[in-house]
Amino acid sequence: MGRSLWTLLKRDITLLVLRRQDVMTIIAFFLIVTTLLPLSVGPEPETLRALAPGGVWIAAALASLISLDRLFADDWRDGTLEQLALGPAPLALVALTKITAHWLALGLPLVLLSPLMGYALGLQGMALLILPLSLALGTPVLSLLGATGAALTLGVRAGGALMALLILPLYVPVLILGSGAVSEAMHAAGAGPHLSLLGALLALALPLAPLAVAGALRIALD
Amino acid sequence: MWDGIGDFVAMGGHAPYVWGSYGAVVLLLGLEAALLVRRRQRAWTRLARQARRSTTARHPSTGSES
Amino acid sequence: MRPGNAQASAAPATPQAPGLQVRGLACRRGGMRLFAPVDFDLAAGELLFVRGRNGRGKTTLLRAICGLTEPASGEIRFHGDSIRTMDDARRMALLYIGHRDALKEELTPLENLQMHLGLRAVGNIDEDHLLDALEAAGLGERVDTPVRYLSQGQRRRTALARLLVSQATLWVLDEPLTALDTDAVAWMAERINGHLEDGGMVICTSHQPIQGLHRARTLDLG
Amino acid sequence: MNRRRIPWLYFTVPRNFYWLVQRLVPLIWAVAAVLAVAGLYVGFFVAPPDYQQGNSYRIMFIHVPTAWMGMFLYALMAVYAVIFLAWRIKMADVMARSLAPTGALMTALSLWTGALWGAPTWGTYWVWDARLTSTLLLLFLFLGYMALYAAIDDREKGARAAALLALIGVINVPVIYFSVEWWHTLHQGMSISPSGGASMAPSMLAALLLGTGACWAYCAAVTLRRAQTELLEREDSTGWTRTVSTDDAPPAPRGVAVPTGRRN
Repeated sequence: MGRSLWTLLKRDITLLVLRRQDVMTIIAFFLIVTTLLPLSVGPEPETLRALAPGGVWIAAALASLISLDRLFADDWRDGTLEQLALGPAPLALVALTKITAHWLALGLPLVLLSPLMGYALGLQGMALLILPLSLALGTPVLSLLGATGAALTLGVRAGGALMALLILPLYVPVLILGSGAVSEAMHAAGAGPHLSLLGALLALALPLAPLAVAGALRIALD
Repeated sequence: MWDGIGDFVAMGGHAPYVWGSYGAVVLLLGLEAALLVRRRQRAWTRLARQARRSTTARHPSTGSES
Repeated sequence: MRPGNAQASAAPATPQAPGLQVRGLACRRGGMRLFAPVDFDLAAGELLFVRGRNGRGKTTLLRAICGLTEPASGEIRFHGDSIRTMDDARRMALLYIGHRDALKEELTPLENLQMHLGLRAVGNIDEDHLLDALEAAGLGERVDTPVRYLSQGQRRRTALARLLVSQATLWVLDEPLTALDTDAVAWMAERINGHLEDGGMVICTSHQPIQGLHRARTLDLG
Repeated sequence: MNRRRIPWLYFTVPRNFYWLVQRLVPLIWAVAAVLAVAGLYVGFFVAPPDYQQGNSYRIMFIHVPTAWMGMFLYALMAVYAVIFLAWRIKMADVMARSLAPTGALMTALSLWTGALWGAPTWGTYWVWDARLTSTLLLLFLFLGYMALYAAIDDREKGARAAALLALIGVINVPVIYFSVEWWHTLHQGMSISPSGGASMAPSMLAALLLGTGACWAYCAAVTLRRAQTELLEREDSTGWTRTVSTDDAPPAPRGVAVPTGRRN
């Protein structure tokens, strides 16, 4: 079974590499949404710095949302998902593997780029370090929750908008704790509690979300 | 408690808020109940029409358990 | 290198009970019952040909047998285990090829075949054997072009090439002959006969009658 | 131990459920009306004005019940969702589906009345108070459930997907409420939440409880009636609906005292 999951991980990553332009557009989307902040709020550093954590985090959440739309859609449409369901590995682990591949290709770049965008929005010192850390803990939870929405809306008309309605309320805790961690770090009050709570959310989502995703996939495959 | 209807309606100066809240509740709950009654009637008329059609047409339509 | 499937070398699973037992299987779709409860047994070397007009539930029946669709009622046992609770080894003894070819368009037929085996956790079969299988399936010169550029018939042949390299004892084939030309149909019939002679089992639906099939029992869904 | 086993599944048969609702709903409507009238009377004519907020606090007698009902109906919806997913009892899905619109309406009303209460008390219609924000998110969860159900064509798949979503939602509700509470306390300093129920005069408490009772009865009656209608819409005329339309009662279950009310 391990071999099968390992093959799936490699396959998904090669597919994402082959479709590099999809990955690029989503990363570009993240950058563009972040730059909307100064354009709408004004270049004045003081206000920008206060809004920077929220801006970067909202951009990450929206980028995660639109990238998850196709997480299962292609496999579902061309019949590969059926074969995966009939494969040796349990569907929950298959889902977790696909989410991991998806996060590596799309979540990680956001984490690596975030200090750049944070600096551009006027963040300094500790906040510039806490921002990628909070995203590193938070974006996997976004992917896990988003995958549940993607699986639930498989094969549904207007799936994208519906998925946003289903999943964004569940993103709220991650958004609060993530951007809260960064803004706390700015006031040198230490982002410890926020980051540990984010870690707790991750620890909660890792085992539970794949089960929900597997349930949803089974419904879609029925 | 209240001296007269006028005082009661004025609600100590908070009339728009209090009556705005209670008014919305009464209006919307009444609307929900009314819509439900209409939906129920429509369901019954559909069933009656089907019953009439199936008895007149004399073809046994396949029943389906729920 | 003689083309042919690796069926002979793999030891057939020790059947405690006859291959497949289906008892009182009934399925529903869109709230309507599709067909009267179905009962049949399938032993080694037998072919079951499922016939019925469109919309009678042939595909749903096959998917229920594989465990993809949840039947409204009934029990399906494969070598004694219920298909819903059977373990991975037993699951690998079943190969389902549905309407959709389960191929990735960016990958070549060879890569798709390697992926298929990898996902089913089959040991690393050397490339020559796979190339022989694709050759036998009539894809000799197309081995290295991405599936996106292949015709519908060639895609179907690529999907069916899995039969040559699979160790599954039960083949569940849904309309295997769609988009195939005449010699491909003959090749398909010959492969099914070979599998039956090796003690395998096949459940198959098709709108065209397959000539040259011996010992075919039919199940008519009306 | 009482000899008669309660036939749990008896009322999951559509015909019996229909008949049960036909008997129950008129009674529940009566209870709702009585409690509402009593609640309004006590709320407006017995409870004294609040020393601080004057009369605007009377909105509490409708705001708090609707807020409670919103959360209670979501939890109830999730319970029916679990029952449906675990035992595939169609009636559980029908109930969950019937609860959603009323739950959403209650949540929306609690936001509306909360805002109107906030205006005289905090000076603005909307303030990002922890409870108001969490209730807003609860409204989105309701809308999400209904939207997903409507978006999937096959009813069976739609029911299972929506039930799974309700389950996922109910697990997340405490996390959302906690994180919003946490977030609110960090940005405190802006507003004071309305005076808690601690120092409530008994008549105020009575009005609140009566209001809650009326709200609960209303929700029960509307949900049961909607579930009944849902059953009618799913059946074609040759099913059990033909016998019920002549309104004779189905065979009573063994050993359960059946309220033989007057045939209405």
